[in-house]
Order: sequence, then structure tokens, then C-alpha cells
Amino acid sequence: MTILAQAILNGLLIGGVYALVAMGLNLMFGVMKLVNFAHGEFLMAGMYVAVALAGLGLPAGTFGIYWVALPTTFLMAAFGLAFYLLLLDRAAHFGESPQILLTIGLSIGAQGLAQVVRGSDFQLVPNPVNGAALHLGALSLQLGPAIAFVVALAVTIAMARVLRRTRFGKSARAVAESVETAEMLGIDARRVYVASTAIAIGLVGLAGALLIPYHYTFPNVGQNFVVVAFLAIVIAGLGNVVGAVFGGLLMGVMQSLTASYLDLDLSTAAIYVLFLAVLLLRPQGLFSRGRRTL
Amino acid sequence: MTALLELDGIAKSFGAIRSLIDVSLALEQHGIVGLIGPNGAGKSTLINVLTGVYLPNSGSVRFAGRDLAGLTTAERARLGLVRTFQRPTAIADLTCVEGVMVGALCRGLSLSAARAEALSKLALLGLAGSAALSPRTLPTGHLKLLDFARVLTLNPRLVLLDELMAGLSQNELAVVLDAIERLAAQGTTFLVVEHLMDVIKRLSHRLVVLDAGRVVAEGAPAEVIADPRVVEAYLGGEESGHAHA
Amino acid sequence: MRKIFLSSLTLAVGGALAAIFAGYTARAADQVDIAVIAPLSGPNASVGEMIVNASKLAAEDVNTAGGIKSLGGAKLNLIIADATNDPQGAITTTERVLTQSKVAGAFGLALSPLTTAALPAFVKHHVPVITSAISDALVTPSNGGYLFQIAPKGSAFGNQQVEFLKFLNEKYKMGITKAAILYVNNPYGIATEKGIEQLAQKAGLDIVLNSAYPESITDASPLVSKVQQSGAQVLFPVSYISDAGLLLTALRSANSHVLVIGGGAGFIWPAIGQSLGDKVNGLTSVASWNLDSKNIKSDPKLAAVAARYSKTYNTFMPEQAGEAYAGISVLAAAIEAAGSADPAKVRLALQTLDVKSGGGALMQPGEVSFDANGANTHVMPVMIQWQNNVPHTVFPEAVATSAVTKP
Amino acid sequence: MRRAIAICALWALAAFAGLATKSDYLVSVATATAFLALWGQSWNLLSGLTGNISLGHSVFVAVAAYVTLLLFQDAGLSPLLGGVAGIAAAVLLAAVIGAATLRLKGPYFTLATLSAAAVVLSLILHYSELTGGPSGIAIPFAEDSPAKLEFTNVRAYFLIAVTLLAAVTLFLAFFRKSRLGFYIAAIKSSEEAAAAAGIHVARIKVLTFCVSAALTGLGGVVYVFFIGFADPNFLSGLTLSVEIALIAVVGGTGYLVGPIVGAVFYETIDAGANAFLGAAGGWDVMILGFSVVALVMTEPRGLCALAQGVAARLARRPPPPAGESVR
Repeated sequence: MTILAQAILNGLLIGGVYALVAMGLNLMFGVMKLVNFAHGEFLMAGMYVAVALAGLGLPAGTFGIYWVALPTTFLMAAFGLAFYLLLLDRAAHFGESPQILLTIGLSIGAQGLAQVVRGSDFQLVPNPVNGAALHLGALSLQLGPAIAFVVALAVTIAMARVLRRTRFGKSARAVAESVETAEMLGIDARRVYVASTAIAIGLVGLAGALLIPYHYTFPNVGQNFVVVAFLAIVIAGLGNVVGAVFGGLLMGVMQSLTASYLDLDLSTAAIYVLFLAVLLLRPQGLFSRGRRTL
Repeated sequence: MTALLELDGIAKSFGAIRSLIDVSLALEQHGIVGLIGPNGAGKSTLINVLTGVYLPNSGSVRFAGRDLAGLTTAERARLGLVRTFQRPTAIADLTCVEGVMVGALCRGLSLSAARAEALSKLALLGLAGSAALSPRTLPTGHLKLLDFARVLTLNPRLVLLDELMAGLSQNELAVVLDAIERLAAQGTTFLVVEHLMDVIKRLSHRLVVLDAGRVVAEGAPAEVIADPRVVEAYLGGEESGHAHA
Repeated sequence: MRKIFLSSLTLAVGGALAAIFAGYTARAADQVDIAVIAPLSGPNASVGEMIVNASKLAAEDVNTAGGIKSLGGAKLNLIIADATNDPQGAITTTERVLTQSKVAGAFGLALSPLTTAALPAFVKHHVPVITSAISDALVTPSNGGYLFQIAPKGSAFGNQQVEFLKFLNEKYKMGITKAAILYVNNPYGIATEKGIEQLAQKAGLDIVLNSAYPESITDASPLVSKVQQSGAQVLFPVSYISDAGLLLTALRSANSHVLVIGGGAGFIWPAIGQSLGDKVNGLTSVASWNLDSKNIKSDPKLAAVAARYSKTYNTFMPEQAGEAYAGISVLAAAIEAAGSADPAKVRLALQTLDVKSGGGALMQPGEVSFDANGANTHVMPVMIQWQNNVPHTVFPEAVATSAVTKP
Repeated sequence: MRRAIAICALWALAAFAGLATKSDYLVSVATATAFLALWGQSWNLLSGLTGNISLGHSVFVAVAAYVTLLLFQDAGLSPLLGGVAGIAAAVLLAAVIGAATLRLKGPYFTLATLSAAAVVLSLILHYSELTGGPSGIAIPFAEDSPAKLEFTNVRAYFLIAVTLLAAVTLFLAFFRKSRLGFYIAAIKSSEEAAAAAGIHVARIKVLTFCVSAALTGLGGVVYVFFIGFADPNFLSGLTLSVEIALIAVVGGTGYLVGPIVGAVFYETIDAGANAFLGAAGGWDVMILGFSVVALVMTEPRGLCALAQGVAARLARRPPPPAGESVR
């Protein structure tokens, strides 16, 4: 029983990071119909930024290292802005395969760039969070992942409100439904694109900042997370931002359960199988009704 | 002899919208039947049900004495039940004649035989000239005719024309009407959906009026058009009809 | 934009062609080329960097000591190339280096898939290569006698880990009988796992968990719960740095008291010490080389090497670097012995060579010679323990320089 | 017909160049390029013609290669025969994957193929008794023997590779004007209209997927003997799948020679950067990636379109009609 509970908890915690990564992916897809294969490299960039900031010094106290979270988020959001203005602004009209080509090329190049700029060694700033834990009876939660999870939930609720209540959210949803109609309603689709990209990259930056207390930073780190995030958003329903979070958590739990009960080295295969099953039985995704987006 | 097409109590609704409520209809072999009705009467839905794009919520479709339930669009087409599209898309990567051949190929003809078949159908519709061209260069009116020619190469028994004539030039129209009448004389049946009343009047041997998902009248064109219920129902949609045409 | 792109394109293409045709570079007579081919991009780039760093030091030292005397003091010249991360890359890179420059020998490759893939090219060009990859499968007659493995065989690592456990059991009366093995699912992991398994049975250990896990995991907690469920008292993890970090972290959070005897790689890299701070102290692991074993401490020249490395690259000298330094030195010794830069002669020299002094002696136990299959006859893996943030050699007695503290 | 002649001429030219080149290195790079181009062509058959972008194509390389290799190792069956079995296996897998995933659209299909490949990979890794697991299978070199696809001289593999490439390109040239080719063109423009014309859309798509898999597998069978070592993580990995798709799109999916142009472009930069900057660490990868980005931003429809555009400029003719060549 505790084994099961522990497994599910572990899954949820790692799922939190997947969720943050997936949310941004799905926001960009929902609004721009763009699958960003470079998203993992933005996570990597976020981690390097966070590590660099943490290198400036850590305030005392267990949670000192988290001071980097906000600055990283905003720096990465700015980065996302540049990403949009330099590349996506034109690529938005390219169509599917050139966009895939663009983001894949970016992903490869970014990994090289990271090695050129920061070297290939594995970086982790020593900090009290690493290895610390919360204990609930027989269960124990790694502190770092736990914090990431809580923040992910908070961000989800915030995003859900933003998408429902704010002007940006309303226009974003309109654009996601149909650019033409949105523009007829006088919505400036381009501004929505810019904002969405900035938010998406900001979120993945935040994920990076939440990872660095307990996960190594290295040029290829993004790859380890992004594929799962992809599966997560499809399972959730492409474009369904809030659903993506549940997709991410589900992926985490699946991984953890198969690892605990089936076979460690099949735990990756298992999530792919789950993914294919969902895809074939419910192509619109688990958490989407029909064509509903964002 | 049994009817070529029998619709029995067809109903189709999308969520709350009941597009077809209860359509029963029988089409005899030979002849041209006009199907009219205001916008939203359910004409297009009916065509999609007939061609298997939509599954009806209830009711049955029999074609040449065979129940079509469970057959795909392609299978129905190969049985001889074909349709044209209001807004056809050109097959960008093929020349006009190649695009038209496809139907004949599905009938099992060899490439050369199919090409000959396609050329004759293009000629029939006055498009012989553009056979070797890429459809990308043609006006939409011609795309509709290509679409028509393609399904004709299947040797269909029943052709559903979804607003084929709208947007054609006078001479094109003349050619097409002539072609349809000739084919009908040779035994092909047509169900013509149109807003252009004069065309319908000239073409149809029988007229069916669909309104709000029901058949409200059918019979000889003259009588049907005179029928007050039709006038009432149809005039309701007349403006939108014009707006459309 | 289009202009820029076109020009850059022509540049790239032209450049590549130039690189290719400018192939056969005329070598100065007083210079001997040695190829260093290692993964310098992709996930294993850091391994490649360690190798290159140490190789440069080794070449420097040989040259400052007067170069290859039997060749009139000819200087070593390293030709460094990126083996990339996949077999195709390793093959083409090797082909390029061996076609373009007449090298006397080569060092590197570091990973067994890359070594396996590139080997035929070496055989074809009759160039001997010293690899730091550990897989047992490499040193068999099928390598045609061109491959020399300076590091211990993978299975030897496993054996040493078990021996060490026996040693601890006796020393501290730990009475450990239940063992768990977790290994990364790649050739390195499998080779090491085999070794542990073989000896564990003999040592009367009861293996309660033996499982592979996929490469590049993002969370180690499932591994930890497996270990806890298994009731193992000792864990033999075979992991790369990223997994090793996640694993140790997860173990600490679960405040598990299982004894960890690391399987090398991740557990002895500078990065793990740097990231765990002083929490790393006490951690033990097997290593194919360590910087303070007896043969090194007892020889000031060798001790100076380790010191210079840490001064130059401001981390202590890691396993991969030690092997590279020794490897280049052994190549130099072979060239010296052959009195020729002809790879065929160098190969023969390598087969008969017995290095007892000079940079080659950096390898434990201080002597290097290769058997018919190219395996290093003397080498033994060592057990290290992190003490004040540096790995210290604590086992076997033959090379140990520090006493083990109860982990 | 003119196309066919052009292809044969190109083939002869390439073959001659290969035999004339002194450097084994150049030839092996060229060989790798030819295989990549071959896979790009096969990929293009599916994705270029139907617009379903597959990021799992390496799985067909792996399956064909492994089946052939295992039959060769365990049953001593010549790869010339085993290859047939290998290709059959790839086709079978394609039929299964295709039947399940081809009704999916856009990214759904892309990620489905990616996952299918990943599943096969982890199965290969898991059942190591059969497949050799992560250590892969090294092919011990006995002696030169065409029946065993073993040659000391790289040029032999080069000749096979370019010949296969030329054959496949010829095949595609005629395929476009074949019955199936017409069906696929119709499906690409509108599945609804294609069905209305009597085309069994689903069936044709699966069939196309199978043909694509067969051609990919054909390359895989020879390739594995060329590199002499079956490494699962490479043969069935995402990297290869991505490269296959990458070069096809880089070249331009709308063009018969697209994948060839793309492969040459990609491999040249890859080899060049590796030769020049490999020692620097990271630079080679960075340049490779960013030159792809530069290309897309210059001409999203790929190198062929770019060349056309430039040619048109020089000839003061309007460039080719805008709009993406793949949908």
C-alpha cells in the first residue's frame, strides 16, 4: 500500500516538471499550431541561466536557491520574445514541415551553442534543497521535486484564470479557435503570438529554475524531458493548456508505476504504449471535448 | 421495377440541431430530379448522408436494391453513386486529364483506357482544350467541371450535383446542361441541387422540395412550384438563395 | 538574407572540400603524429574533454623531456578529432584522420559502441589504437590485434566491487548478505553488472535485486523504492554522472541506509563531488584509475602530473584523464621502442612492450603490458573513497594509500 | 523519359567519381550520404506525397537490418536472401503502424510514429538474448564476399548505395505517373474528394506507408553491412529518424531530387564542420543546426526551391508560385 502511494507520489512530483514544460508547448501549439521541437533546448537554456544566477550567490536558508526562479522566468520570457521576433514571426506562415525543420535545426544548434559557451561538464550548484526531504508517515518526498510540483500547480491555476478572465486569455482562445474569426473581431493575432511565445518560454524557464537545485545542467538535458512533454500534450489534447498539466502528471505517474511494478528498463516503453493507446482510442485527447482548445 | 434510390425515414442531427428530421424519397431509374429548398433546409446534409460521409441517426438508404449501411464513400462511388462538390479542390500535382482519370482507374481501367475515357468526358464538358494543363491555372468554374468529369469516368448510375451550375458562364452552362441531358437520355440518373430556379425548371423531370429537414412537396416541376406551401417555404429562403447564387 | 545564406553555404561547402583535399599534409620530419579521437560533442562530450586535456599534458611532457629519442628527438603532435556520439560519426572521423595523416598510433574512443564501430578502419589502415573503453567483448581475437585496452575489463570492475564488500564485511563486521545491482542499460553497464553477478555468487552474496534502467532518466525515486522493497543492504549502482546524482539524492531523501558501492563513471567524476559538497565524503566506488594510488604517490614525477592537471584545469585529475595520459605515454614508449613512426612497427612494439616507468606507469599498479588480445595484463580496478572532496585509493592494499573510513 | 536519362547520367557520374576518388574517407562520407538520400527518398514517398510527417522512419532501417543480420548470424543465411525477409518484416511493421496511425493528422501522426519507433527500440534493448541488447551486434569481417555483403573496399558499398539510390529515384519518377501515384496525388489534395472519386483512402495510405518502409528497409539491409555494426540506439534512434526527415525537407519535399540535394547539403556541412571544428567541441553541432535554421528562414520550401528562385532571378523570371509544397 505504502509502495503504491509512494510510487504515485514520486510520479506526481516528477510530473510537475513535465507539466510546466508541456504547458508552454501546448500554449504555443494551441495558438500558433506550431510544434516546437526546440522546447527542450529552452528548458536547457533556462537551467543554464538559473545556474549562472545561482553562481552569483545564494542567500542563507534552505530555500535560498529559489531566488533565481523569478529572474530566470523573466529573462527566458524575454528570450522567447526574441525567439518570436527573430524567427517565428516569419515562420508562422511557413506551414508544418518547414516549422518542424526550423525548430529541429534550432534544437541541434542550441545544444552545440550551449557546449561552446558553457562547456560540456555537468553543473549543479551545491544547495541544501538537494537531498532534503519531507516525510509524511512512511512516505518521503524529495524536497526539490515537491517544490517544483507545488509551483506547477500554482502556475496552472494562474494560467487557467489568465486564459479565462484576462483580455489576453480571451483573445488567445479566440485565435486558437480560428485566426480569421479572431481578426474579424479586431484581435491582433500577432500580438497574441508574441505574448504566447513569451509566456511559453517563460514557463519552461521557470521549470529550468525549479530543476537546478537537484538536477544536473548539461547541453543535452532538454532531450530527457521534452519527449515526455510531447506525449503529455497529445494525451491531454493538443492546444489544451490546462489539460497539458494533467497529461504531464499522468506521464510521471505512469513512468513511476511501471518502474515500480513492471520493469525499470521498460518504464520508457510503457509511457509510449500508453500514449499510442490513448492516441488511437481518443485522438482528441483525454482532457479535451471535441475541438475545444486552450 | 424497384426504384434506383430509396430513402426511408432518414434523420440526422448534430447535437441540438436537427438537420434532417424525416426524409423518405424514392428515385426511379432514368431522369433528372431537382432538389430545392432554402438554405439550411438540409440539402447538403442529405448528400453527405447519401455518400456515406455522415451516418444517419435513423432510417435506411437503399441503392439499386442494396442497403448502403456500412459502406464507405469510395465503395458507394464504385457502386455508381457519386457526387460533386460545391467548392472542389484541384489536384495540384496532376494535369487536368490525369486528375479526371482517377475515377476511371478506380473502375479498374488501364492507364491508357482511363486516359481515353477522361479525354472523352473532358470533351463532353467542353474542356478538351485544358486536358494537358495544370488545374492550378484554371478558374473555379472549370474546377467544378473537372470534378464533375472525374466522377463521370466512374460510369455512375446516380450523380448528385451539389450546386454545380452556380458560377458558370452562359456558354459553359449551356454545354453542361446539354451534357447532363444527353447522359440522362443514356440512362444516368441525376439529383440536382441548385438555387438557380430557371435551370431547375428547364432541367428537372421531377422536383423535390426540402424544408427544415422534411420533404414538403414533390412532383412535376410546374405543379410543385405553383404549390402554395412551396412558395411559402421557399420564398422564405429566396433572398438567401439569391445571396448565395 | 538569401545572399548571406548563399555565401555562408558556399563557405561551408568550400571549406569542407578544402579540408578534404588539403588532406595529405606534409609532416615535418622531426614530428610524429598521434591521433586522439574522442566524443567531443553530444552527451559524452565531457568524457572527450577530459581525454583531450590529459593527452595534451602527456604530449607536452614527452616533448619537453626531449621527444622521441630514437627518432632524433622528434616531437609528438596530437591530431584531435570529434568521434561524435554515433557509430557512423566514429567511423567517418576515424577514416578521415587515418586517410589524411600518417599517424603512428591512436588513442581514445572511450565508449565501446564507438570503439567497435571504428575498429575496422584501424585494422584496414594497419594503425594500432589504445582505447579507454572497458567492455570485455573488445579484447578478443576478433580485434585483429590492433586494439589495445588500457583500462581494466568491465567484468574486473564488478569483481573488485564484490572483493571490496568482502573486505568491508570482514573489517567492520557488517554482515552484509543482501545485494542489489542497478545498472544503466548500455554496454558499460552490462559489462560491469556481469562482473558483479559472477563474483557475488562465489562470495555467497544473495542478489535480491538486479535490474537495468534506461539511459537518461529524469527521476531516480523509482529506483530507490525498488532498492528499499528488495531489502538489500548493499547497492552496486552502475551509472553515468546524471543518473548517479539523481540516485544519490533520492537515496538521501528517502534516508535509506543502504551501503552504496559505486560502479565507477558517475560516482568518481569531479562533478559529483562539486555538486554534493561535503555530503559526498564517505562515498565509495570502483575506478579504473585513481590519482593517488601507491605507484603514483611513490613517484614524484607521476605525482607532479596529477598536480599539474588540477592546476591547469582546476579539477582533480579524473579516471578518464589518467588513462589518456598513460595511453599517450605508452604510445610514445612504443614509438621509442620501435624506433619508427610506422604504425605497423608501433603495433608490434605495443604487443611486446612492458612499461614500468614514465607516464605509462601512471596506470595501476605501475606497469603496463598487453596480452595477445590487447588486454592490459597488469591493470586492476581500484576502490576509491571520497575523503575531503577528493577520491582516495583505499583498496586493494597493493595500491591503497588511505585507510577506508566506515561508510 | 528525360528524367530517367538524367537520373542514369547522374548515377554514372557519381559512380565514376566514386571510383576515381583516391580518399577512402571521401568515399565513405559519400556512401553515408547516398544512404541518407535513399532514406530521404523513401520518406518523401510517404510524407512528401501525403503530407504525413513521420519521425519514426529509422525503425524500418533497424528492423530490416536486424532481421537480416540475425538470419545471417544464427542461420547463416546470405543477406541477399535474408534482406528479403528483413524488408518483409519492415513492411509488416509498417502495415501495423500505418493501419493504426495513418488516420491521425499532423502532429498526432508525427508523434505516433516517433513513439512507435521508441517502443521498438526499447524492445530491441530489452530482449538482449535475441538482439544483443544495447551492445548491438558487431559483424566479424571474414573475407570479401558479395554473397555476404562484405567488402574491404569502401567503393563497393558506395557503388551499391548510389545504384540503389538511382534505382529508387527512377522508381519514384515513374511511380508519380502510376495508378498509385495518381491516387496519392488525389488524396494529398483532398481526402474527401478522393474518396468521392472511388479511392479507398485509408487502404492507399497504408499501402504507401508500406512501400516507403520497404525502400527504407532496403537501404537498412546494406547499410548495416557497410558500417559493420548494428547499434540499436543509432539504427532505431530518434537522431536518425530526424536526420531522414530533415534532409528530405531541407532539399524540398516537392522535388524528385530534393532528398538527394538535402543529403549532400547536410552531410557536407556535417563532415566539413566535424573536420574543421570537431576538435573545438560543440562548434560542429552548432554550425550544422544553425545552417539548417538559416536555410529555412531563407527559403522554407528548401534548397531546390531556393535554386529555382535564384535561377529565376538571374533569368529575370518570377520565382515559383508561393505557398508551401507540402501540406
